[in-house]
Amino acid sequence: MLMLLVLALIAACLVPLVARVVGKGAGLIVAVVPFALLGAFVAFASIVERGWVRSEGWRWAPSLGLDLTFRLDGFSFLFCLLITGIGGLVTIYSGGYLTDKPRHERSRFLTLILLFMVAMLGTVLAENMLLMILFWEATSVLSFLLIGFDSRSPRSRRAAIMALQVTAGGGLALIAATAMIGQVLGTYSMAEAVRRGPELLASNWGAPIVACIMIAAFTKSAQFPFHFWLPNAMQAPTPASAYLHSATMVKLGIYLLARFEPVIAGTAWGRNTLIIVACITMLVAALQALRAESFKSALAYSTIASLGILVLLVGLDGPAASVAMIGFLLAHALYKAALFFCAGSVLHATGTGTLRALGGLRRTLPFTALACTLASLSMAGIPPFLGFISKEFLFEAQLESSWELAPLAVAVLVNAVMVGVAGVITLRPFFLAPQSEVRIEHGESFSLVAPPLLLALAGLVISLEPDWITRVAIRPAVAAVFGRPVAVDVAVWHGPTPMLALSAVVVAIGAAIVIWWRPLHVVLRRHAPIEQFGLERLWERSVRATLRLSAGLTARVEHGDLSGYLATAIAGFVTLVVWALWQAGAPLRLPGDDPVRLAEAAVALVGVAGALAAARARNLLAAMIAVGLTGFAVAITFMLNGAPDLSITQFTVEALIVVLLTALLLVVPLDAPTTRERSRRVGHMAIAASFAAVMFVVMLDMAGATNATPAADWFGRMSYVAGKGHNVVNVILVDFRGFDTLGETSVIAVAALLGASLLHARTRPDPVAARSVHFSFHAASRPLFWLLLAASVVILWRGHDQPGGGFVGGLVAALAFAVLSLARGVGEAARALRSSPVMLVAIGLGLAVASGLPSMIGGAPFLTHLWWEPGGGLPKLGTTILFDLGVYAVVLGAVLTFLFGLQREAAR
Amino acid sequence: MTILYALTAAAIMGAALYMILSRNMIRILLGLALLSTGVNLMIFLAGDFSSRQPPLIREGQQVLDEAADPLAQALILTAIVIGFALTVVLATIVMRGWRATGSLDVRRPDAPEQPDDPELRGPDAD
Amino acid sequence: MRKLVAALALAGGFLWDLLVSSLLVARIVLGRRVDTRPAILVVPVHLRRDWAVVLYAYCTSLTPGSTCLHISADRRRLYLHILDGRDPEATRARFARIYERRLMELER
Amino acid sequence: MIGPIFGVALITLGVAFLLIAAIGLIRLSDPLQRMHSATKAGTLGTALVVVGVLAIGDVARPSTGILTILFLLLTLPLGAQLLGRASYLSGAPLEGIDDDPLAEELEKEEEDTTA
Amino acid sequence: MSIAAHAAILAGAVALLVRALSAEPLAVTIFGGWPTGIGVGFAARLPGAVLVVVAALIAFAAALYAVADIGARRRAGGYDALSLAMLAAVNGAFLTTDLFNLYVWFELALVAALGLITLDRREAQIGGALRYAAFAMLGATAILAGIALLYGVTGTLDLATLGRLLRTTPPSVATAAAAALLLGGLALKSGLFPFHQWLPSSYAAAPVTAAAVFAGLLTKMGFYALAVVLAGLWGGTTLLLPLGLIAAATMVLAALSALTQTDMRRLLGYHVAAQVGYMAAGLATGTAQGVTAAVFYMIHSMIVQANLFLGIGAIRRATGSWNLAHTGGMIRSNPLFAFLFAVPMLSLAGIPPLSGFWAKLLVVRAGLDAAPWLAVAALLSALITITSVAILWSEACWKSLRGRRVRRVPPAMLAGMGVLSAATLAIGLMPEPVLRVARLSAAAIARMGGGA
Amino acid sequence: MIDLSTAAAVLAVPLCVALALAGWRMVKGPSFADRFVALDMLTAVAVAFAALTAVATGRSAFLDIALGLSLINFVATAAFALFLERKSRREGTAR
Ligand code: NA
Ligand code: NA
Repeated sequence: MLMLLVLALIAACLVPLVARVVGKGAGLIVAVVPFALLGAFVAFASIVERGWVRSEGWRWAPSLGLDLTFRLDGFSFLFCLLITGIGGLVTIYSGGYLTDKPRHERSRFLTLILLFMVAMLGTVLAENMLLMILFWEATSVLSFLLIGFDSRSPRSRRAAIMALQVTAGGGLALIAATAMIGQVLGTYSMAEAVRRGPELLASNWGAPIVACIMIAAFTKSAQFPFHFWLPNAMQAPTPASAYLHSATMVKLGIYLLARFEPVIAGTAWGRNTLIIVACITMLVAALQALRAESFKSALAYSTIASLGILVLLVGLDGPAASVAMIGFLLAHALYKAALFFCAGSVLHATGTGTLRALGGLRRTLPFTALACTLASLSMAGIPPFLGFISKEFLFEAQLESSWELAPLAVAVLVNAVMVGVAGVITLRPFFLAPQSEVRIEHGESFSLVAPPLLLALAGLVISLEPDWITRVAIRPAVAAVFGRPVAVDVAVWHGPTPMLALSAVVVAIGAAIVIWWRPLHVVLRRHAPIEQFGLERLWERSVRATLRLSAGLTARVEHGDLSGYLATAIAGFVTLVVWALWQAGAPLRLPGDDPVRLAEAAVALVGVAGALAAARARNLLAAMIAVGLTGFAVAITFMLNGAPDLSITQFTVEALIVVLLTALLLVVPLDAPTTRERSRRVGHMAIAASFAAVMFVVMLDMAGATNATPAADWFGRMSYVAGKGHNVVNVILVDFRGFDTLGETSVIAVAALLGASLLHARTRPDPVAARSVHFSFHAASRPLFWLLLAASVVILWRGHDQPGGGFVGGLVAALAFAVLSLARGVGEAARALRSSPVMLVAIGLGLAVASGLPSMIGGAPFLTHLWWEPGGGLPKLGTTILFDLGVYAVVLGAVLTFLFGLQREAAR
Repeated sequence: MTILYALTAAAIMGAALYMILSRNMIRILLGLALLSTGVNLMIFLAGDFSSRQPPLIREGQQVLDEAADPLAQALILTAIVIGFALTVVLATIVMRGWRATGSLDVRRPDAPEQPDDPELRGPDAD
Repeated sequence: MRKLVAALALAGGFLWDLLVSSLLVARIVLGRRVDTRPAILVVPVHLRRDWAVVLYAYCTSLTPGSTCLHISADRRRLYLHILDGRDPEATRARFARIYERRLMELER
Repeated sequence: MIGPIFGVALITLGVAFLLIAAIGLIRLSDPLQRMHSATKAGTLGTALVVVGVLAIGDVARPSTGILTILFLLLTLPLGAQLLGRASYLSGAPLEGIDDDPLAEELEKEEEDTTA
Repeated sequence: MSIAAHAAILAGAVALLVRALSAEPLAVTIFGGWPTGIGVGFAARLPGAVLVVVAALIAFAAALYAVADIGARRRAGGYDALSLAMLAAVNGAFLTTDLFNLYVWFELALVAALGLITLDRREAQIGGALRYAAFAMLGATAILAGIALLYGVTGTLDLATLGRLLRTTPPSVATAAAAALLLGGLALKSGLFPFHQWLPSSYAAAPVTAAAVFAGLLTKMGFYALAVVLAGLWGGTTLLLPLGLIAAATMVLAALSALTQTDMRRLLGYHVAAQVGYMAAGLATGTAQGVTAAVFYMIHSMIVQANLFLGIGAIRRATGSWNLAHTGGMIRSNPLFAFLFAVPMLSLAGIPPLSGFWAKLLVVRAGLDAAPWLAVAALLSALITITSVAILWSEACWKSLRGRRVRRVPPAMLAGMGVLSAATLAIGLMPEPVLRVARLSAAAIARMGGGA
Repeated sequence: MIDLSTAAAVLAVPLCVALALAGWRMVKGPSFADRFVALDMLTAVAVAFAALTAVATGRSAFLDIALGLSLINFVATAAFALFLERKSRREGTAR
C-alpha cells in the first residue's frame, strides 16, 4: 500500500502536467491514475472479502511513535473504491469542466485533485494515528486550496479560510486526542486504541479523548454546530465539490467515528451526543435545504443532512445500524457526486446556479437531465434505486436500536425533505419551463456527461445486481465497523415491512414538498429568525470579535510608548524575583561584621545623591552632570577598595562620555520637562523603587554568603607564574579570560562599524573655527595631545604589571585626539590620526586575533600566549602585548569614529 | 559597609530605572549609563572585597598577597567598556533620530511607515 | 643661562603667587562675610610670541583671584576676571612686573 | 621618622585647602568667583597632598608624584580659563561688575570676522 | 565571496556537530589552554553544536538571498561584517562554557543587530533601533545582575561547576533571585510575553535579509541561554510555573496579535514571539521530554522563521509593498515562489509532515505529561496561527493585485528560500535524526550539573 | 611612628566634606557653569583621594591614577567649556 501511495503521489505530481499540453482530453489521460489505483485496489478484493486484513508496516520515526503502518480492511476498502472510482470520474469531468481556465490552471487543478486523492487514501489506510493525521490534515489543506482555487474571488478566499479554520481546528482536536491516546497507551496504533478502549476510558483522559475525536469528526463531516463551512465551500469548482465536499472528504468524520465507535460507546454520553448532534444537524440542514436558492447549495445542505444521518447511524447501536451506515455511505456517494456533476454541468452551461432562474434544460442538456433524474430518484429513495435500499436499512436500524422514536421521526421528516429537494433540483432546471430565457454557453461533452451518468447508473445497477459489491465491499465493511460478520441482505424487495410503510410516508411528504416548494421556499426565506439560527453568522461574529480582540490587544500591548513597555518589563522582573524568593523560602543571610568607614560611606552617599539628582533633573545637561557625579563617586569607591584599574577606567569613561554626549546635547534642547502625568510618575517611581528594594535585599544575601572564590584565588597564585604579569586583573583580561576580552573587543569594533555607518564623514570644510576657542586652549592643545598620547602608550605598556592596559590606554589616547578636535576642529584631529578610525579598528582586531594564532601551530588552543624572555635587563616580550595593542587600537579607533562623527554631526 | 554599598548600588539602579522610564530619549540614554554603573557596583560586591589591597603582585614576588578579588574586577572592566560602547552607540542613534524627526520623545505610533512604491526595485529598496 | 634664570624666576614667582592667591581665596571664603569686588580687567600685552602670550595668560590665571577669560584676536590684550577689582592699575602693574618682564626675557 | 610626620602634615594642609576650596564653591556668589576658589585653592591643595605623599617616602616613585603635580599645575588653571570664558560667554550672572570691556571687544571681533 | 565564506562556515559547523556527536567524553577547548573552570572555553556539545549548524545554514541561505537584496550601498554600510559578527555572537553563545562569556556574546549580538537595523538610516529604523536597544540593555542588565549574584555566591562562572554547585546546595535568596533575573532577562531577549514589545517594530525596521537572520538566530540565542540556565544550571526550579504562564500567554497572545497585522514584517514578528512561546512551554514542563521538545522546536523554528522573512521580502520585491492590502497575485506570477513559501508557512501552521507538526506534537505531548493547560494553550495558538497563515496566503498569493504588475522574484531570493525550504522538508520527512539530536541535547543539558 | 592608614582614614573625612560640598554645588547649579566648576573641583578631590589611598595601602599604583586623572579630567572640562560657549551661541543666549 505504501508503494501504491508513493506511486500515486509521484503520478499526482507528474501526470497532470499533461494538461499543459493536451486540451480537453487531458482529464481522460489523467484519469488513468485513479483508475489504475482502482484496479490495484480491486485486486485486494479477494483478501477483503474473506474478512482478512492486510497490514503493512515500515519504521519511520520510531522515537516519535510514528510508523508507516497501513491497514486495509473492509471499511477502508470501501472507501478506497469510492475514492479512486469517483476520483477517476472527477478527473474526467474536470477536463471538460475547466475549459475556460488556462491550461496551467487546469493542470494545477488536476494536480490538487490527485494529491487530494492520495491524501484521502492515506487517511483511510493509515493505521498509525499520526500517519492518519498527516493525511487528514493534508485533505484539509488541499480542500483549502481547492475551495480557494478561483482565488481572484474574495468569496472563494473567504470560504477557503473558513473551511480551513473549521477543519484544521478539528484536526487540532484530533491531534490532541491522538496525543492523549499516546500518553495513555504508549502507542499511536489505531487498532490498539480501539481494542484497549476501556483502558483509555479508565484513564484521566477518557472523556477528553472522546470529546476531541467527536470534535474532529463533527468539523470534518460538517455536523452542527460546525456545519456552516460546507455550503460556503461550494465556492470550489464543482468537480472539487463533488469529490471533496460530498463524496469523500466530508465522510472522513464518519470514518473516524465509526472506527472509534466502541470507545465512544464506552462512555455514558457518547451515543447520546452523536444522536442529538446528528438530529439537530439533520433538522437544520433540511430546513436550510428548503431555503437554498442555488443548485449547489441545495445539494450542500442535503449533504449535511445526509452526513447527519450517517452520524446518527454510527450513534445507534445494533448491527442493522452498521449495515445501514455502510449502505447509505455508498448510496449517497454515488448519487450525490452525480448530482454535483449535474449541477456543475448546469452551471457550466448556463453560467448561473440559481434554481429559480433555470428551466427547460432537458432539451439542451439531455444526458445531464437523464443522469440527474436517475440520481435524484436514488436520493429520493424510490425503488429500485440504491437510495431506496439504504433508506430501508436506515429505518430498520432505527426500529431495531434501543432508541426512542424521536430520532426516527426526525429521520422521516428529513428524508421527506430529501425527496422534496431531489424533486426540485431535477424538475426545476430541467423539466419546468424557464421563467426567462436561459442562455447556453457550453453544451454537453463526453467528459461532462459520462461521469454523472456512470454514477447514476451505478446506483441502479448495484441495487439490481448487488452480489459482487455486497460480497467484496459492503459485507466486509459492515464486519469491520461492527466488529464481527453481520448478515447483509441487499435487496430491493423485502416484502411489506414497517420500513416500507415509512418509505411510503416519506415519499408522500416529499411529494407534497415538491408541489408546494415555491411558497414554502418563499416563506422560509422571508423568515429572518432562521438567518439568526445560522451558525455561520455566529462564527463570523466570533471571528470578527477575535479580530477585534486581536486589534485591541495589539493596541493595548503595543501602544507605542516605550516607557510603558519598559515599565511592564521592569515590573515583570520584580514580580519574577519576588515569586522566586517567596517560593524558595530561604532565610535571608546578612553580611558579617563590616564596620562603616566614614569616608567611604560619604563617597557612596554622594554617588546616591548624584543618581537621585539625575533622576530629578529637568534639564538634560544637569542630568548628565549628575550621572557623571555618580560615576565619579563609584570610581572613587573602586579606588578606595583596591581596584585601581577599575577606577582609572571609570574616570576615563566618564570623561569620554562628557566629550561625546556634549556633542549630542549641543543640538538638542536641554530643557526637558517631564511629559509623564503625575500618576504615571508615581507609578514609575514605585516600579523603580520596588526593583531597587528587591535588589537591595538580594545583594545583602549575596554578600552574606560565605565567600568562596576558587577561580579568583587561582588567578592570584598563577598570574605571575603562568601569565608573567604582576597586574592580575590585566593578566585575566589578556590571558586567562582573553577570549572574553576578544569578544568585548569585537563588540567595540562592531559598534565602530555602526558608528561609521550612521555618522558617515562628509567632505565639507570643518565648521569648527579655531577662533571660537580660547587662544590659551588652542595653543596648549598640541602639547596636551602629545602628553596624553604618551601617557596612553605608557599605560598600555605597563598594563601587564601596573594598573592600565589596552582598554584604558586606548581610551586615554582617544582623549588625546579629543583635545585636538575640541581645540582645532575635527579635521585637524583626523589628520593627526593619519588613518581612518575604522581602519584602525580593523587593524586592531586583526592584531588581537593574530596574537592568539602563533601558538596554534604548536597545537595549543587559540589565544595561548607565548613569551620570550631575553634576559639581561631587557623587558620580557609576549604575544599578550600584541593582544593588548590590538585592544588599544580597536578602542582608540572606535571612540574616534564616534567622536569625529558626533562632532561633525553636531557642527552641521 | 557592605550594607551601605548594597544600598548604594540599589539606589543607583532605582534612580536609573526611573530615568529609563522617561519618554525623553536622552534621559533613557543617561539612565542606561547609570544603570550599568549600578550593576558594576553590584558585581564589585559579588567579589571578595574584604581587602583594600589592589590585586597587583608586589615587585619581586610570585604570588598575590591578600587583595581584592581580581576576577570581579576583570568582569567589571569588561562591563564598563561594553556599557560605554553601548551608551555611545545609543547616543549616535539618538543623534540620528533627532536629525530625522526633531523629537526626543519615544512615543510614536507603532504602525510603521509604509513607503509603498510600486516602482521600487533596487536591492537596497527596503 | 639668562633664560634659565628667567624661567626659574618665573616659576618661583608663579609658585609664590599660587600660594598667595590660595591664601587670599581662603581668607575670602572663610571670612565672616564674603566680600568680593569682582571686575573685568583689560591687561595690555607687549609680548610678541604666541606661546609667551599664552604663558602670560596662564600665569595671570593663578594670581590672587584672577582668571584670563579671553585673549584678544591680535594678542595685544588679556581680559581677566578678578575677584578684587578695587585697584585695577596696581594689579596690571604687578602682572607686568612679575610675569611679563620675565617672559620678555625668555622670548629673546 | 621625620618623613612621615612631615608628609602627613603636608597632606593635612592640602586637604585643608581643598576643603576651603569646596567651601568657597558654596559661599561665593557667582560661577566665575566659585571657579577661582575651586581651581586655585584646589590646585594648591592637591599639589600639597601629592608632595606630602612623596615626603612620606617609599610609597610612590618621586617621578610619578612630580609629574602629577606638573600635570595638575598645567591643567587646572587652563581649565579655569576655559570655564571662565565659557561661563562669561554663556551669560552666567556676574555680580558686582559694572564695567565690561570684554563685551565691546567680543562685539568688535565678531564684526571683524563677519566682515 | 560572501557565499563561499558562509559555505565554509557551514562545512565547519557540520564538522563540529560530527565531533560533538562522536566525542565521548565531551570535547572542550579552553582558550589559552587553561584548566577547566579557569579559562573561557568552547564545548563541542549538544545542543550548541547542532544549533551552530542550523545557524550556519540560515546564514548561508541569507547570503544567497542577499545577492538580490543587499546592494552596494548596504554592503558599504558594513552589512557583511555586521552579519558575520551576528553569526559569531550567536555561535559564541551556543558554544561557550562560561556564563559571563555568554553575556559578552549577547552584547555583541545586540550591537550587530543595531547596526543591521539602522543600515539604511531611515527614520523608522532609528526608532526601531532605539526601542530595541533600550529593551536589550535592560535585559542585559538583568542578566548581568543574575550573573553577579551567582558569582557572588559560588565564586565561579564555569557553567558545569555552577550547575554542580547549584544542584547540590539548597536554594538561597541570592540564587533564587539570580534564577528569576536570568529568566526575566533572557525572556526579554527571547521575545517572550510581556517582554516582547521590542520585537515586532525592530524586526520591521531591519532590511529583510537581516530580519530573517534575526528571526532565525536572535531570539533563539536568548532561548538557548534560557534553556541552559533553567534546565541546565538549576535542573528545573520553582520558576517553571511563571515560565509556563509566560509561555502560554506568549503562544496565545502573540499569535492573536499577529492576526490583524497588515505589515507582513510585524505579522511575522509576532509569530516569532509566539513560536518562542512553544519552546518555553516545552521548557516549562520541566521534564526531559519537554526539553527535548523545546530543542526540536528551536531547530525547526529557526529555519522556518528565517525562511518566512525571506519569503515576505520576495513578496515585497514582487509587489512593492509590505502591506498585505497591497500585495497579491504571487501564486499566478511566481508559482515556484509560492511553493517555496508554502513550505515554511505550512510548517509554521503545524501541518504534517512538515517540521512544525512534529515540533508541536512534541510540545503538546510534553505538556500533557506535566501541565495540560500548556497543551491547551499550544493548540489554541496553533488554531490562531493556522488562520493567520491562511490570511497571509490568501492576501499575498491568491488575491489579485489590481492595476499593478507583479514582478518576478529574483532567482537568488528563490535560491535562499530553497535551501531553507529543503531543510524544513528534510526535517519533516526525517524527524528521527533531529529528534535523536534533540533527545541527546536534553540529556546533555540535564547532565550539565553532573559535570559530564 | 604614625599609623599611615589611620591617618589616611582620618584625613579622608574632611576630604569627603569637600566632596559632598562640590557634589551639592554640582547638583544644585544653578547655572551649568557652576555645575562644571564643581566637577572640576571633584577632580582635585579625586586626586587627593588617590594620594590618600596610596598612603593607606602603601601602593604606588594609586598615585598613578592621580597622575592620569589630572589629564583625563581636563579634557572633560574643556569639552564642557566649549559646549557651553557653542550652545549659548546656538541658542542666542550668548553674552
Ligand atoms: Na452504530
Ligand atoms: Na559574597
